Amino acid sequence: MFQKSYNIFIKDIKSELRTRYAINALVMFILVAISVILFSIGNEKVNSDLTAGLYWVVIFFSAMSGLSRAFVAEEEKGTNLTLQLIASPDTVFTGKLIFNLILTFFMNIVITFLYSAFFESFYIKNPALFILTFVLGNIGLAISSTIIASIIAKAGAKGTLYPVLSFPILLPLILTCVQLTIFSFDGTNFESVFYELSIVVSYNIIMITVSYLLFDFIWKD
Amino acid sequence: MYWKIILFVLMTFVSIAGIAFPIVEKPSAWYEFPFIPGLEENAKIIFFHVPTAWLAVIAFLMAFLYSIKYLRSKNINDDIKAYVANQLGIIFCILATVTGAVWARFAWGAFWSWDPRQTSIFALLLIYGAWFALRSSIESEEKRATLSSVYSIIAFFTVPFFIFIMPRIMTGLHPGSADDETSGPIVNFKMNENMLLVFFISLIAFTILYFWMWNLGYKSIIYKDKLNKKLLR
Amino acid sequence: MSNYKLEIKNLSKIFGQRIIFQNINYSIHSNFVLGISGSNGSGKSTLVKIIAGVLSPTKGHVNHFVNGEKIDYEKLFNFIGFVSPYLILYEEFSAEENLKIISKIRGIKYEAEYIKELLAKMNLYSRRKDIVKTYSSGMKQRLKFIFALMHRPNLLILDEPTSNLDNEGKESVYSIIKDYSLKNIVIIASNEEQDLAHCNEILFLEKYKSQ
Amino acid sequence: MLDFLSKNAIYIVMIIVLIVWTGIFFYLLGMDRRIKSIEQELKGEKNEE
Repeated sequence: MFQKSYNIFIKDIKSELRTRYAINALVMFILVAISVILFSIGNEKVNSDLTAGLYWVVIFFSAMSGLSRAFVAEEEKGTNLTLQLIASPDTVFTGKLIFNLILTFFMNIVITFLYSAFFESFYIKNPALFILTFVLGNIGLAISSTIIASIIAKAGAKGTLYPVLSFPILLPLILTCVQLTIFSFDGTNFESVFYELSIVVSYNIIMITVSYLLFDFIWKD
Repeated sequence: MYWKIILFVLMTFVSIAGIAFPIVEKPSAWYEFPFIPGLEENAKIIFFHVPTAWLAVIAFLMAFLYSIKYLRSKNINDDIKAYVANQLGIIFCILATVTGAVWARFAWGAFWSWDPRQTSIFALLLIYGAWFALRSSIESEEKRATLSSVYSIIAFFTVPFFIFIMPRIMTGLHPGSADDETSGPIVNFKMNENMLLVFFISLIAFTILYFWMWNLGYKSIIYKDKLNKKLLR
Repeated sequence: MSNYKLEIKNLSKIFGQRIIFQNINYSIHSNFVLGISGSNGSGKSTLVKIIAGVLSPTKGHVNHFVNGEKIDYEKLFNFIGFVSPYLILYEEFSAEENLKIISKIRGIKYEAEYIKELLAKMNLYSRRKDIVKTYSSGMKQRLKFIFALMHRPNLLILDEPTSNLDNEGKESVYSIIKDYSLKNIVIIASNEEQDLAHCNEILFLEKYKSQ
Repeated sequence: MLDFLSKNAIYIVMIIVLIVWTGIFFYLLGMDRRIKSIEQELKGEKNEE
């Protein structure tokens, strides 16, 4: 089962490298978004709370511009039926989820590097907490955006609809992650953020369960 | 038929009691409400504002249940029921937001201050908005029903998180949330029995009203579809 | 010899308030060619999609049995070969890459000899390394037959199999149908007299419009 | 009576709310009737078939 999903992922990567639709545009999007923020800040000194917020804003919008690709490409090329005929829904979802996970991590590592280079207040006092937040947050982001992407791939007005549908679903995750990022800037220890971490973990578990349960209905026309 | 009369009587009573019963320092007669510091006459909003918020949540729950039912039965009527529930839900959600904001202008000094309750109802409003946006972008009836059902279910599972995280992130101004961690829709500020009674009657009356409206709404759509089908033949 | 059985029970499909077909009951065994015929828009494609398990019916069931055992919906796709005009393969890859990727995703071995044979039969062997995007519609159609046959399915579903094909192509399709139906089930959805001539029995969808 | 009402404006609000509620109630009642009659009609046609 996992082997097959991995092969779907490999197929997507190959196809992506051959056509280069998403990657180029995504990297440019990140650069543009961060420079817009830098221009609007000017010489102001930004406090760490605002930096954490802006960091996740850029992550959210980059995800919204890139992560719908996995399913929308399949729909645009008309290869949906082919995939339906060669793999079970769970396999397809896992394959697409791996693709989005890799893309999210790649994207957010780039964003994090750019942020630590350009923002003075992006100074992490508790790196372990930051990395944990980063990993858990990215997993949650990838799960939710994959299932929403599979919905909007079947609807019209895909580009605009994607952030609209994803935002309410991602809001609890993003709010908690902003909070955790602020804590990691402040150097809070692990015991006092246990509550927030457990929220993120349970969000991920609930979302992945719901996604696997519901994907059958979306995928079967 | 009886319940329509009951609804009329209850709602009339709530309107009279909720508006006209006086608020006094030390309530003695059965029709007097207690004085709540910081709220004063504003406290009467509870009889009209809280039920609208309650109905927004009930509608959301109903839409969730009928979405599950639709996915199981593939009966288009279940989707219509969920649709009408959401229609009423968004109306009551807007009413709750607006009445709350107007009240907050005088109780807290600003229309909007990102109180946990305000943020939660805003998120609910966003979900409703997204749901209707999704629906309007799909042409095929069956696909529309399936995808909006799926979205309804996913959205339903995110809502509990708001209840848990909001109080940690923001300090609450909303009555009933000052010192309780869960900040659920529980009313624990100091009401006496009369007030509580009127409040619950109000909840019951609004709930009956909601079910009536929902019933009329979905029946009208189902019959319209049936007539269309007859004309097509 | 595989013993495959297809059972259609009370099958109905309704789009909104429009009835596509109602109460189809059918049961067929291996060594059988079933034709499905009906005017344009009568739901031929809808029916074959439901049989292939990629579309869900409004009411009723389609059950597949191999050697008397029911096949799970999760595993069904490996028993079915499907050809249709609206099926599109990955156009940014070459024919050979497509077939390799597909066999990997299916989780089966890439049978080089067998596929070479199929490519030769379908007249595509010399162009196997070209990107599918550059193919003509007839060549794409022939490639779909290889896609449908490469995993040796027990149930071959052909939706308008001879569209876009020249006479030579048609002949090879008919020979495939003949060979394949000896051991397996073949379903042909078409309106062409020539196609339907190869069927043991024909199902007219018009009959199932309303009671 | 009039004197009392003009001193306690809240009762005027109450009366207005009551009138509005009565209006809404009877509108809904009428709607309910109309839909029931359509329901009857649809059922009747089915029997004729």
